[in-house]
Amino acid sequence: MPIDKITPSVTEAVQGVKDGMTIMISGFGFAGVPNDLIHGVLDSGAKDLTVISNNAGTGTEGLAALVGSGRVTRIICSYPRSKGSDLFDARYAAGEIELELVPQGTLSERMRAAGAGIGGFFTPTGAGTELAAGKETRMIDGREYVLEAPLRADMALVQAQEADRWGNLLYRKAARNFGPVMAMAADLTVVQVKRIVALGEMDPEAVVTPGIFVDRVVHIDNNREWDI
Amino acid sequence: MPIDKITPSVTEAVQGVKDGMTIMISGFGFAGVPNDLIHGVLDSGAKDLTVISNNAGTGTEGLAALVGSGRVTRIICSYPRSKGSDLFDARYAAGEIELELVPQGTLSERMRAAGAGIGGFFTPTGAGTELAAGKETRMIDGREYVLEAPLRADMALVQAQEADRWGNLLYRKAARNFGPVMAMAADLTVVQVKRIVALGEMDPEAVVTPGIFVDRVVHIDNNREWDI
Amino acid sequence: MSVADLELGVTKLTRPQIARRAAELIPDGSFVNLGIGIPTLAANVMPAGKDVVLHSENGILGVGPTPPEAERDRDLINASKDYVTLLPGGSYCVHSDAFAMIRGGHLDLALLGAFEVAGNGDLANWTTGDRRFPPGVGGAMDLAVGAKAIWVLTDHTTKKGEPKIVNACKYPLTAKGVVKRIFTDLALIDLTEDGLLVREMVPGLTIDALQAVTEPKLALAEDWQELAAA
Amino acid sequence: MSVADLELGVTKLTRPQIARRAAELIPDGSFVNLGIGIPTLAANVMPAGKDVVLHSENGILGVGPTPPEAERDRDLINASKDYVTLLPGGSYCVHSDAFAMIRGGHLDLALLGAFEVAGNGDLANWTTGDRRFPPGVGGAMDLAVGAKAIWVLTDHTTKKGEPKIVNACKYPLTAKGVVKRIFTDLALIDLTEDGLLVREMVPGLTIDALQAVTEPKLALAEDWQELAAA
Repeated sequence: MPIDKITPSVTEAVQGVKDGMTIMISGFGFAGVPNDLIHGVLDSGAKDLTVISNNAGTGTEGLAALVGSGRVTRIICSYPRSKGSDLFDARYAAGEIELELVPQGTLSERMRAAGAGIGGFFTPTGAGTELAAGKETRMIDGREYVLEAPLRADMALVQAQEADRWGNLLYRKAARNFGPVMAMAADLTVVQVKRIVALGEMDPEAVVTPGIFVDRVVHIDNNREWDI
Repeated sequence: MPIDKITPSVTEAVQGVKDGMTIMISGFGFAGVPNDLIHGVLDSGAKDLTVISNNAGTGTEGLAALVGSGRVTRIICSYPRSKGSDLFDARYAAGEIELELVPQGTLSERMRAAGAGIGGFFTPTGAGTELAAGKETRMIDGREYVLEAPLRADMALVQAQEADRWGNLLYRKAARNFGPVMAMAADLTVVQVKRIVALGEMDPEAVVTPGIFVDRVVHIDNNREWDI
Repeated sequence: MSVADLELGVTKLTRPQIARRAAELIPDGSFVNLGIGIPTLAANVMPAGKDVVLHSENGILGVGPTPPEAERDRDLINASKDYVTLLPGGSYCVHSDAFAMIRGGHLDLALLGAFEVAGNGDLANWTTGDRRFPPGVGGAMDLAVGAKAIWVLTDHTTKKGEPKIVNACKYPLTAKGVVKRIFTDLALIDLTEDGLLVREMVPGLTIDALQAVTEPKLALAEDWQELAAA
Repeated sequence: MSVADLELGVTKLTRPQIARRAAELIPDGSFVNLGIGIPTLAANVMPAGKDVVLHSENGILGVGPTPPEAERDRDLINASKDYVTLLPGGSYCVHSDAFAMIRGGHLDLALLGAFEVAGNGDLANWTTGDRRFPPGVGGAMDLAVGAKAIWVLTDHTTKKGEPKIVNACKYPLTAKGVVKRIFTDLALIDLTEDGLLVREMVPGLTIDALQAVTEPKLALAEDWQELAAA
């Protein structure tokens, strides 16, 4: 039976999302955010979610809408506050959302570790700062390192440019950002793409995320302008 | 002044190689081995070398010639013995070369760690085996992991397909193998390529090794059939 | 018939036949690594219509069968250094990513060779400890701990007729307790919580004859079948 | 002239002028990251003919200047979420590789903003500790420990006229002892083993006037020059 990861709708793509899940969401600023999938999760009604994403959403839609809905009890990110992050800011000020702030390089490296079967790694980032408080440290070659744990998720929502039925992915410009490491680090990786191509159409030298890391693909070409 | 990493000859490309250096050499089996650069090192007369490569050379040329010359006192690899690895086998049997055997995934992950500024990482690979003897271990989520250190080199010799003057690299098929991680992990990365292209000619989405990891590029298109 | 065949009075499977039987049982849609030795032969005997993605740890996903001699490409070899092809949908990656797939638990299955397999699933396949010959671990330890399931493909006995399925490995271990299923030239055996369960045997073989060349205690599945050469 | 300018009786550099002076001193051929704030402005004021490769931690190497409004691409923004372009020779990468470049010591230089810099090179630029506002660390801690050299680009004082170059940071640290050079709207100061050395000052400024808005003891370089606005 041919492998076919292409799913007909957003609803089916996010099927299985449940209360209490940890969900990774790709994107950096407004580039590479899987807005349709995020609204799929919002429509599912799932609550008590932990979201892992670089930012905490801006504007009124996408990640900001999810955070603003009150269904996210905890967010793990590197840079929550931006111009337009009012929905997050209000929840934070009201003590309604827990924030785990992670240095940005540590954030993606922890995802890669989870995806690559690494049990933990020593990084110099954050050594001697508040963000390393309570963490194991070690001097290695005269330099202080912090031990960081892998970061995995129940589900990853990723935005990419092109996919084929095996789930191979190509991205576009700086919208690539966290997509490839999140795809590795989640039990269920769901991807929204702008274009579906035939198997074998992608240059095998240029595939960025091979299908082994992808579970479901949904084609979204509505080109909707999101308020994010 | 324009950045230009293209070097006119193998001799100039390997300039600076010295006795006692640790040298990474790309390739897996006969695919992706930088034979011209290896012979450049051989011609330099440098000795007491430590070589890091997946295999230990086969046939009479390339890595086998370097190992067979007696200038390599130590080799770090995952799979030294293959059909045709007679030059290595003889040195090994005679106790003339020290072998550090590293599980293959640990080998490239240690290189990546060195290149990515990671001070060490926990891997489940090798836990409870002879290859973890003497290494720190730790139970993480009920599973045994081994702490592995980054692996760096003074020089990396890499074979790639295409380069531009910034040192951006494309590889070809399974000849890619260790090239990209070795390029990250060495103080001086020297690359032999079959084709030089103009800056901007490579697809920015498809660049595999960005020029930041490359120091020197030499154009070799002799298509010589090596006995390896 | 070889001497061993004569002794047992049965026709053993050939190496490609062992590989074929394993290939038949790979679940559709699986991502699978084929180790050096008998396992790599599976790429050439994959049942038609089965959509399995083969992984090679030197950086290939979607490995296809051996090419005709005229189409060999020195840049396209598998982990056994044999010439291979790439299927549509296949891709290349850096070595460290190929092992991220392995260690990260993304492979459904790895088919590996073995020097010895113990009844508890311990695997020894990287060194005989003979100091005259250099050992070679390759990707065996990563695959053994990383793939979701490990199947071993091996001759049932050594060339001298000694059991390779043993009570405890004498050779240095590759990994502890990882083997789930063994395909040999005589039988298909599952390693279960209750011990070794024989699922299939070659025609004419008895469980007693199989037990005689196997160290750990064997049980015969109620629904056992003939292990037919395809 | 602002109140502060009037107080000091000098014309301060504008933010683009601070960025321009730093850009002029970046060695040819360097790989450089530009942090949020004044540093990102350097991409638009790079001296002609200087071959510098700009890195953006969201996954771009070879960042070019801001595009005209009609050519903005929502998939091509820098770490400050500003629209940028890609130079010929530039490339995109996954986020974790962008940070491998940073942490692995492959960047020659990072230009960062600061809340405070201490005389010993300590940097504070990620939180004021005010619990009413969420903190944001971004890539600051990775850049601070990873780049071969850290230059800080900042106003010399806070809006209230208080020193930002201090004896000891009051805000939580980003990293210890990493800053090598500070570009302000008043001066260019090197952090040396012997303390702070003023290399350049804006026209009309005296070392005493500069010292009055700087906590740690300043020394004036023998060959100090006027910090000219380009």
